[in-house]
Amino acid sequence: MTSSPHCEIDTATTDILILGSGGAGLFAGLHAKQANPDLEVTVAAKGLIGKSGCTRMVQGGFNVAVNPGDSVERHFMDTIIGGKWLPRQDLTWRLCETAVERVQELENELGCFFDRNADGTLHQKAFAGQSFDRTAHKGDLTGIEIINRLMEKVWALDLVKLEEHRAIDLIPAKDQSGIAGVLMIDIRSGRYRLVRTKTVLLATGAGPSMYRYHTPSGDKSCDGLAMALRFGLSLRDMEMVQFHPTGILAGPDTRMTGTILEEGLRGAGGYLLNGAGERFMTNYDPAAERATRDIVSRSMYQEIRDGRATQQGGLFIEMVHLGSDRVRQMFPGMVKRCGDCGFDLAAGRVEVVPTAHYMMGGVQMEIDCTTSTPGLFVAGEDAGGVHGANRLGGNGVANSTVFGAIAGDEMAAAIGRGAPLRDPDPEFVERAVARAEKPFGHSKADLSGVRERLWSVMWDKVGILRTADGIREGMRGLDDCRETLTGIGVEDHDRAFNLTWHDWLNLDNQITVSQVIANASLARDDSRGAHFREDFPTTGNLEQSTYTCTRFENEQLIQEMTPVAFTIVKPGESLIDGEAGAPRAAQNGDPS
Amino acid sequence: MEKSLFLAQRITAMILAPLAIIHLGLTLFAVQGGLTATEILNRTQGNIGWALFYSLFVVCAAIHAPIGLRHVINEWTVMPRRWVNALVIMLGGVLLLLGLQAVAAVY
Amino acid sequence: MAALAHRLSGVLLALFLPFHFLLLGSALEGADELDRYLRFADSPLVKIAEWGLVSLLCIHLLLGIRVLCLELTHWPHRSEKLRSWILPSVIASMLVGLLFLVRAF
Amino acid sequence: MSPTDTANELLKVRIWRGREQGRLVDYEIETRKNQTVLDVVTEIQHRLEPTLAYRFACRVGVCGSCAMTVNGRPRWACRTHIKNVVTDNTLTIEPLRNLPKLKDLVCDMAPFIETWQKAGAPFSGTATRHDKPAAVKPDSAMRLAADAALQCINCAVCYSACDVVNWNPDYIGPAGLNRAWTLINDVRHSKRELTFELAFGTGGCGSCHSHGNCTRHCPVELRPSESIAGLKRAAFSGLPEE
Ligand SMILES: Cc1cc2nc3c(=O)[nH]c(=O)nc-3n(C[C@H](O)[C@H](O)[C@H](O)COP(=O)(O)OP(=O)(O)OC[C@H]3O[C@@H](n4cnc5c(N)ncnc54)[C@H](O)[C@@H]3O)c2cc1C
Ligand code: HEM
Ligand code: SF4
Ligand code: F3S
Ligand code: FES
Repeated sequence: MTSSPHCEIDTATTDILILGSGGAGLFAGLHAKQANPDLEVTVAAKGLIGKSGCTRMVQGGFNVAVNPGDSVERHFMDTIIGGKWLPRQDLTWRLCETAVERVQELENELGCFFDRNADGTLHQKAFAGQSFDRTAHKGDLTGIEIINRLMEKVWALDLVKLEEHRAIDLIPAKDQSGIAGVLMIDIRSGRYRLVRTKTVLLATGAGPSMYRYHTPSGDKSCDGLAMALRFGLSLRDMEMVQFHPTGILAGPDTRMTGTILEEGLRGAGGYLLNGAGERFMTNYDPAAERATRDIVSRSMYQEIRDGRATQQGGLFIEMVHLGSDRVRQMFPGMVKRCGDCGFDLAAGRVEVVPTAHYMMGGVQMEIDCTTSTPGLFVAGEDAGGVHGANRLGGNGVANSTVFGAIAGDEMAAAIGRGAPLRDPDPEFVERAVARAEKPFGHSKADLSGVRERLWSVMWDKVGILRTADGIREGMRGLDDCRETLTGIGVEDHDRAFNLTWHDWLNLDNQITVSQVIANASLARDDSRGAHFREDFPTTGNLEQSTYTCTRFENEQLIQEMTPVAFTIVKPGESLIDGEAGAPRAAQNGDPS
Repeated sequence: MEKSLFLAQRITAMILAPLAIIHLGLTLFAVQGGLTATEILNRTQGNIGWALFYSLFVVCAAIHAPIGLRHVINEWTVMPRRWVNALVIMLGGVLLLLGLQAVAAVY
Repeated sequence: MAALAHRLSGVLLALFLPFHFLLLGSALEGADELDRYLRFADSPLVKIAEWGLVSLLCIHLLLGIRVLCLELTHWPHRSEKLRSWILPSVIASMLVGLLFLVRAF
Repeated sequence: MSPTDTANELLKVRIWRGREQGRLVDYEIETRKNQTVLDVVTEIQHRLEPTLAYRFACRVGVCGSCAMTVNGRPRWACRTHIKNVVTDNTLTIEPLRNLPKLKDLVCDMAPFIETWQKAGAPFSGTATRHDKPAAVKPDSAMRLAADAALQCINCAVCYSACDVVNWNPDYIGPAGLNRAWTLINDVRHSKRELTFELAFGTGGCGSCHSHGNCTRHCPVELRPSESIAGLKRAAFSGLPEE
């Protein structure tokens, strides 16, 4: 098979190879180059550098304890409580501590111009689940400012840029001593390219795009997680998928469906209404619409499942009682966005549905972003353990920028210590090519059927409310999806920018990672954070918390539960004087 | 360089604006029933004010127009930059020369 | 549109101005000479050319003032407001040109 | 995505296929109530033309990857509702103007992104990651000027709309100059003079003829033409000061 002219492989060599150009990838590139300008640093992204991924889509902002009234301890406690005691505490501490330096770096060295208070200091807004207003932001589109500034700097540096290069597999050394390189497809030409390198950063941003409704950018299909799994790494907390309550429901034929309306709408007093036009959140939680993301998402899902949905299967958000002019003035961007899907947010109702937003789980990493494989680093949404069972709004970008930069520093240091260029395992390369070539052997057919099947299976069976039976049914559904996909072919005559080929590869990875989510969901028989089991609706004993680990061995998924080490605080304790356990506002879920 | 040219063009434009308005008004006023040389000369001959007025007009136009044309030629033709510069400098010279000659003639 | 009109009028002005100067410059040869030219200038053809020059100057002037306002003044959203400048400018120039013609005959 | 609420009516879509050389190919799909230009292109790729190339990422108008020429005008595909652009039941979709064509609707954005550097970016500060952020009054004139021009999604719509970019290969273009203007109004930027020099250098804002197409087409309602006018004013009055 590899003898076909299509399967010729271009090769290149570099010192540091970064996969992904979100907050994690770009910061890694910047820091590696700053640490040692003589290193050859290559950034490869599936889309355009800086334009792909979710960091650009960040709306709310960046959590950082810089206000004198706030503290790293407080940020840490909020994150641990929010994560329901599952986070790996040394990672969380590093996140909160380094976020300060990172925001100051963004402001002072990169030129991000965050919003200010009247006295000129950084403005920080309230975000749900936090005991202090600590979210730094630029309007309601913070990610644009962060990524534009990073992009400018990175474009000015002498980096090797591989835009529109899709990594398809991590390649181990022939002698099993560590990572040797990454096999990619140059999307523009459709050719394979093997980049040999001393170190690799996996920063492809995970992204739960296997759910019918999802927020992440279209280039994210869990490629990094699937590659890590095939490589033999262990993924933790994979059952923890965060859903955002208010995704736009504009119909099945538009990509706008699933994209988010900001949380501030509920915070400002917007109503959620069911298909009959009645408010329902009051039946579920005293905080009603202002309850936390997970509670609102679950209540909405239940309302929909119980048949009180709109015709399209969603619910409504309504703002008009706040005065349409005021809504227009408070949320101009959201009003315009809804207008583009044919809804009038200010004066009418907009159809919404909970939407899959973020994956707390990911590759197990150490505090210096290393993994169990020498030379392989991980950062950003691809990494697991920082957030535990739930992620606070504003800790996502903090996570990717904090650890991305650490990874950059550490990769440069690793090379300083003599990280070798290893010989790639040719067998592994051959298998990777064979996997990517699979669809070309078959007669072509429409992929939409598999995509929709996958979306429904995950949404209905491994989604917001889960049961053991449902998950098992979901697993069978995933097997079906895999089987159908294997039989579907893709047109071979033009491989350059062949999106349908990449759709196929996306689905392949999404199904793989969906299987991991299903396995981990089945293994966790309690409800906590983002994971809710209707057959086990309560949270287990916190002191004996364990987290899920999933890995591939001999073509089988191996599932394990590992005890959480409470290295900094134990359940019931707090780092904050006078507050047993946690800051009160965090426990209750701040209603903003 | 680009900045100086830009400034020169806009400043001359600002000077030209009132001059052109006066000139236009005058032309309309004077043209009544056809011009005669004597009429023009009567108005202008020996009048240092008018001479200065038109000299300024000519100088400004000789700066303003070549800079404008330079852009036009650069953008709409493939003529090498060097030639364009030479050409418009020549044009400026011609304008200046003919213009001042005309002013001198009617003075 | 406005830019095109401005540009064409500017270029044409630049091209015709030397001839205009040449004409006036012939006053050097004496008033008679100029008179002969001006008599010649009575012919409709030249009238029309002169009319062109006046209209061109006028339109270039008005649109030029528009550009100056766009660039050198500081009121927000001026580009939209100044879009309405275009048609009146053209009409005004036509009127001035017409006036010139009427008076010239 | 299954076809729903099909309104039987057919939409005629003409799409540029090929690279620098290419042609318009006709497709027909059913008109639906809720579709953007990106959705139309996606549907054609999913159902009719699997090798059709186009680019998108965020699908909500923040990444600036999806711009294309729709019925003659540059637009962001993901946020352009077809009901606002269809004429005679036809959509003609071509790649952006003024950029090298890679395949079908995909352009090479690199020359456009490079204009940032030509215009004097990136930012260069004097404070470091160990310092507190500078105090900047939110209502100061410079901050307001910078704020008004900051949230560019670098979609190249303005670059594609500007005739001068088309005529003058050296011209930096509206987006890069717009960025320069934000830097010049950033009190923290230590190379304001240099940025200004570059923004006014060869192909700089002296080449802009205030056509205003940039401002007219910018999908996020920035006003590059006014930023450029600001730079031009600074040529008379010097750099803005607090
Ligand atoms: C709409 C939205 C709003 C959000 N709002 C907030 C917020 O307000 N606050 C907050 O803290 N967090 C927020 N988040 C979460 C946050 O954006 C992400 O967690 C974070 O930005 C992830 O950064 P990253 O660098 O890991 O990945 P990303 O920024 O997603 O980047 C991933 C990169 O990897 C590339 N890639 C993917 N697959 C491959 C492959 N196979 N080969 C090569 N490259 C590949 C992509 O092209 C991209 O360049 C939001 C997320 C979304 C979707
Ligand atoms: C009197 C003779 C004049 C001539 C020959 C002349 C010629 C020109 C030319 C050729 C251009 C270039 C057009 C372009 O770049 O698109 C130009 C531009 C310009 N002219 Fe004039 N002009 C004259 C008078 C004026 C006057 C009186 C004004 C004043 C209001 C003026 C204002 C401008 C401006 C502002 C521009 C810049 C336009 C741009 O860059 O797009 N001009 N002129
Ligand atoms: S200024 Fe507007 S049109 Fe131009 S690149 Fe930025 S967002 Fe796009
Ligand atoms: S369209 Fe072009 S000419 Fe100037 S005002 Fe905008 S950059
Ligand atoms: S897809 Fe991101 S702007 Fe359109």
